[in-house]
Amino acid sequence: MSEPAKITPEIVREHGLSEAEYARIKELMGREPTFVELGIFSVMWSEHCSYKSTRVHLRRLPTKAPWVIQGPGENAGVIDIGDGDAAIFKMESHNHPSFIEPYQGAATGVGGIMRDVFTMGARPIAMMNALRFGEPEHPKTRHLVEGVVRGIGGYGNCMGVPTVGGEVNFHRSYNGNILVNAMCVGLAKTNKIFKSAAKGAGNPVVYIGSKTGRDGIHGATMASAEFNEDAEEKRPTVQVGDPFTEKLLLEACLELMATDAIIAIQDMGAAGLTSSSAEMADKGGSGIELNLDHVPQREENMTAYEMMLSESQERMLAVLKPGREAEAERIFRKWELDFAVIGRTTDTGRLVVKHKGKVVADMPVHALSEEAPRYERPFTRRTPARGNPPYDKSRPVMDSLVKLVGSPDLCSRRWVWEQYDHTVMADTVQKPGGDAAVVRVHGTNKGLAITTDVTPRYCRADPYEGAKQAVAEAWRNITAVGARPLAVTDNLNYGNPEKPEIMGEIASGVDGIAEACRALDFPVIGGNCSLYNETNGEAILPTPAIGGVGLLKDVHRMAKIAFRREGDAIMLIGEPKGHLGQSLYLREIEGREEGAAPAVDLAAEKKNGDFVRKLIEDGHVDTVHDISDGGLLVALAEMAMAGNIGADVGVAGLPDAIPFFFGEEQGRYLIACPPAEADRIEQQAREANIIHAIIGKTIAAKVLRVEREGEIALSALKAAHEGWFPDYIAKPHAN
Amino acid sequence: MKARVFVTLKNGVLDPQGKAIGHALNGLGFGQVGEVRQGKVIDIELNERDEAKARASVKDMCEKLLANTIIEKYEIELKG
Amino acid sequence: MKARVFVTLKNGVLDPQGKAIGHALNGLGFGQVGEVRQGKVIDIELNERDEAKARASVKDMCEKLLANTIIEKYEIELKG
Amino acid sequence: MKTAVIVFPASNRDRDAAVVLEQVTGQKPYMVWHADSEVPSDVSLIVIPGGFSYGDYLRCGAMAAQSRIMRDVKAKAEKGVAVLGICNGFQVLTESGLLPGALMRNADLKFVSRDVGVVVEETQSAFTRRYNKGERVVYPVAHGEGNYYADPETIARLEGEGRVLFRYAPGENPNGSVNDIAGILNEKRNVMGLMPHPECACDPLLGAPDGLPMFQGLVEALG
Ligand SMILES: Nc1ncnc2c1ncn2[C@@H]1O[C@H](COP(=O)(O)OP(=O)(O)O)[C@@H](O)[C@H]1O
Ligand SMILES: [Mg+2]
Repeated sequence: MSEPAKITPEIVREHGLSEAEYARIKELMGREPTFVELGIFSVMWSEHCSYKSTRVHLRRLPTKAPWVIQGPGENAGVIDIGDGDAAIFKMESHNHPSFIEPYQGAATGVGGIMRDVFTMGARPIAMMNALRFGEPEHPKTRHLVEGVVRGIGGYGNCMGVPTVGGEVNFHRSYNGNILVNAMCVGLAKTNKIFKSAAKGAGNPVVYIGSKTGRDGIHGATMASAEFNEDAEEKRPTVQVGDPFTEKLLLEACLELMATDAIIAIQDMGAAGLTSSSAEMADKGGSGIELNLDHVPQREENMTAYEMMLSESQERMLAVLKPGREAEAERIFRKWELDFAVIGRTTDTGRLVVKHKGKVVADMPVHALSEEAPRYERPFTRRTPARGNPPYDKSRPVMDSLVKLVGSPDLCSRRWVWEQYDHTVMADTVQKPGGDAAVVRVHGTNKGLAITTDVTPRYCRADPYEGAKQAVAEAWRNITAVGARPLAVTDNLNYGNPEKPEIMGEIASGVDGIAEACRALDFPVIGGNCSLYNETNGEAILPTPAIGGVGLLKDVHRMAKIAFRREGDAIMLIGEPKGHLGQSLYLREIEGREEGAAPAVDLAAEKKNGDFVRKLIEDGHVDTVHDISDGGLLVALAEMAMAGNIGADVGVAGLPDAIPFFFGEEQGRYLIACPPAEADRIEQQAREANIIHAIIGKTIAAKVLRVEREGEIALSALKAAHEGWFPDYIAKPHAN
Repeated sequence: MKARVFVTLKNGVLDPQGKAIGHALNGLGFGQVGEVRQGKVIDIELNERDEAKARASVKDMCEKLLANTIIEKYEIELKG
Repeated sequence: MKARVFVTLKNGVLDPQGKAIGHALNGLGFGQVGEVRQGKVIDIELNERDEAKARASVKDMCEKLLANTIIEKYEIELKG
Repeated sequence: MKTAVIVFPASNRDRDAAVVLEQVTGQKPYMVWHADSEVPSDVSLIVIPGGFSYGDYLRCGAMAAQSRIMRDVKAKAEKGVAVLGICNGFQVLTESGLLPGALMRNADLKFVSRDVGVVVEETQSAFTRRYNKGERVVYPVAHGEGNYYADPETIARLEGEGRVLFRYAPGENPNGSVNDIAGILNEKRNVMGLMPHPECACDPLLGAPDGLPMFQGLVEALG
């Protein structure tokens, strides 16, 4: 790349900076920036790095609890899970790269989030992935699904970290803009957590991992720019992931972390060397001086601009205690990784970059961080959709059930998770397919329950209530296995924030998350914003994905969704209200996306959940499933299919079967237990004022029987449920 | 007619496989080995006599399926 | 000197990948496509001027590492 | 009884193997680094664990087979030390010539992670002595290249000499391997390779502990 002699308005625009922003840069610098400096500003001031549109809103999220060790602000959040153990986790998007090159985009997304977690000293123990694709019939969708899933598996499997769950949705709003959100959960000791503050002057700054190439230069800016049809024509350099090197990097970093040589460490993610060095200096209140001549380079004649902006993967930056370089180098050489001292910390508060004997950048660190733009963008809150839409009462319930369990958003995701190694590390005590995955804390009886949730169609109908629902569902899924929900990481995927209605979705989404997290004592300890998810001016459904983590005290007292015994009583916990608005029933059976999103009564949510959790903890119940997408009958069918045990249900005097069985009102669970337990539980429920009802029992026949509606063989249900995904993929297709 | 298609990573795109192979060859004592790049070769039997037509349709196959032109490039060889 | 090594499955060894590609090409409307086989191409930069020596050492690399001769065969091309 | 687990760069079920070995022998196995030249001489069982040695680049197990430690593993196997290769370890054993045949890409070209039914075909070995002939066990598999292939003569020999120790249960072959072969033995009957993961089926919390008899049997036979 040749460097322009003069910075023209054209060049400024290409860097995604507005005129006003450029004027501010000149003011902060007291002069025209150099080309390298402009590049550095452009990535540091991008939406992706600076959160310029969302920062003022994110402040409203509750981030504290006695068990929170580290909230938002570091590479990942940290919670205390007792006995000196800490869980470290974070979720992040790789949406745009995955649309352009699904395999590598998704793979490097996985690699990036793992680095965020192990850079803090944690060994990753579980991965999740929340995926949204366009409508199945769209010519690109199948290819994207295959590529993304292969990419996630290709990277995660090699790393030896089990991928234990996630979400897959299809909706036309993602036709030109898929979402790939990956979450990583790791384990560390509370007294061995590493941070990124480069404190002190004169300490060596070391570069570790892979060599730097011209990968994904300006990736961070790309992630913040709206897509056009011709985005593919621009052919941005997509990064290629190298999971083998990442695995070595992981082991080498953990080995170095076992010493006390590290002052600060930070992965090189988006905007690579630039953001890692600037952020470390900023947090440490120090300065950093880099000499790019020492940066390990994969390609010849790389310019300073390219090196500072490269997004080559599998790299880390660390600040060591002086004199510990040789010890660190020995470890990295053993793992056959590059290691180089490329600079030192200073007390000047400046980021100084030298290349070939010349100073190519010299800028105040605070100009890149605190001085980065922060916008209070205008927003308008949309009036939520209202009403509980009418429906055709004559449709046969059992036929609708088969259709629903075989529909794209409700069918089994086995085709997906069987491509992910979910058993490696031999601690996955609850595999994909349940409400939350559970991974045992190695060598203990504790478990971490992990889930990701959001129902974007609710968020479209009502950005506020939908966001509340996402948190509530994550909390409920963790509760349903018997764990105590502890904290969340969010991934806010929205459209262009410069449009007031989109900014309104974001503001309402944050409010909804904040309210639910506060009410459920479920603080946000990290997150990620992905904005500008639009194609040709059409935004995606608002998609604030919530990744939740909870603690299971004893993995031997854990509930699963599968029916375990014949003759168990089946009990509904929570109030049936028959809410069909925005339900999958309405969409898949009636072909309409209408009505109000289900309201979330956070008090009832908490009360019901606490009640169910106690039953599991006390060993009264081992079979639980929350009721979400598809409603009660779908949940029941899932329990029957998972256990291959039939059920017979019926409710006396039911006026409207369809809304009862398919309504998606919140805060509800199905539990199954021996009849003697059921009596006791009913007693307790009455005392605690929990709305509940015994609706049937499990039976020997391998059928699902519904009074007055008929019955269906489990094999027929399973054929529909398990069939959709493989059939869809097997259809002949073009790119 | 037979077509042989080479699909390789574009220059500058990281090739982790090639890197690892090069490293392994050095480790096996092949000191003279420099950079190594790995790609795919796809041999296609074509029911087509006309060379120009064959080339055009193989090119089309590359663009549509065989190569991901965002990171890969391709070469086509025709024989017989 | 540069070596290009082709590693392909022996005749008679099933190549599901080639088959899948052929199938996909047919599905895309390339009716003239017959059998498809997929293999690897490995490009090696060699610090070696003597062609005979180069060939001998690349052959050695193939036998030791690059090909699994139970299922694969290889061809070597040298240039410049 | 002393055991060792070989650790290659990007091995990833090394810990899983070590946990089980410690459980059945009462002592931690030696974790032997690929660049080392020797496995300690008091070892009676060497486990080559699952994972993606060297990223599984080029071919699974190919680079690991050329590593320094494998020279000693071969020498020890020659002397009769038991060697168990699981998944990637199986691939390393075929690539290094300790076992015949090759492991190719799964027939459906996808990585597969699921529980599979496996039939114990032969109990005349240190690896399977604790099982009953014909017993169906369940082990998880997790691999992209487990499709066992060998020429017909080799297959005939393996079958004829009772060296096919494990076969996927009818209808459960996850990778297209010849004769549903899941695990085989060498001629001297001290080296075994299999694709499924018995080491990840030793804890009742993870499913039926069907893998435990393999390790208990080994301790009984070699300890
Ligand atoms: N992308 C994915 N990767 C792995 N597992 C997935 C994925 N998508 C869904 N799953 C799993 O499938 C099951 C059903 O998913 P979902 O219907 O979203 O659950 P819930 O409604 O309880 O949140 C869960 O166990 C989930 O973890
Ligand atoms: Mg659930």
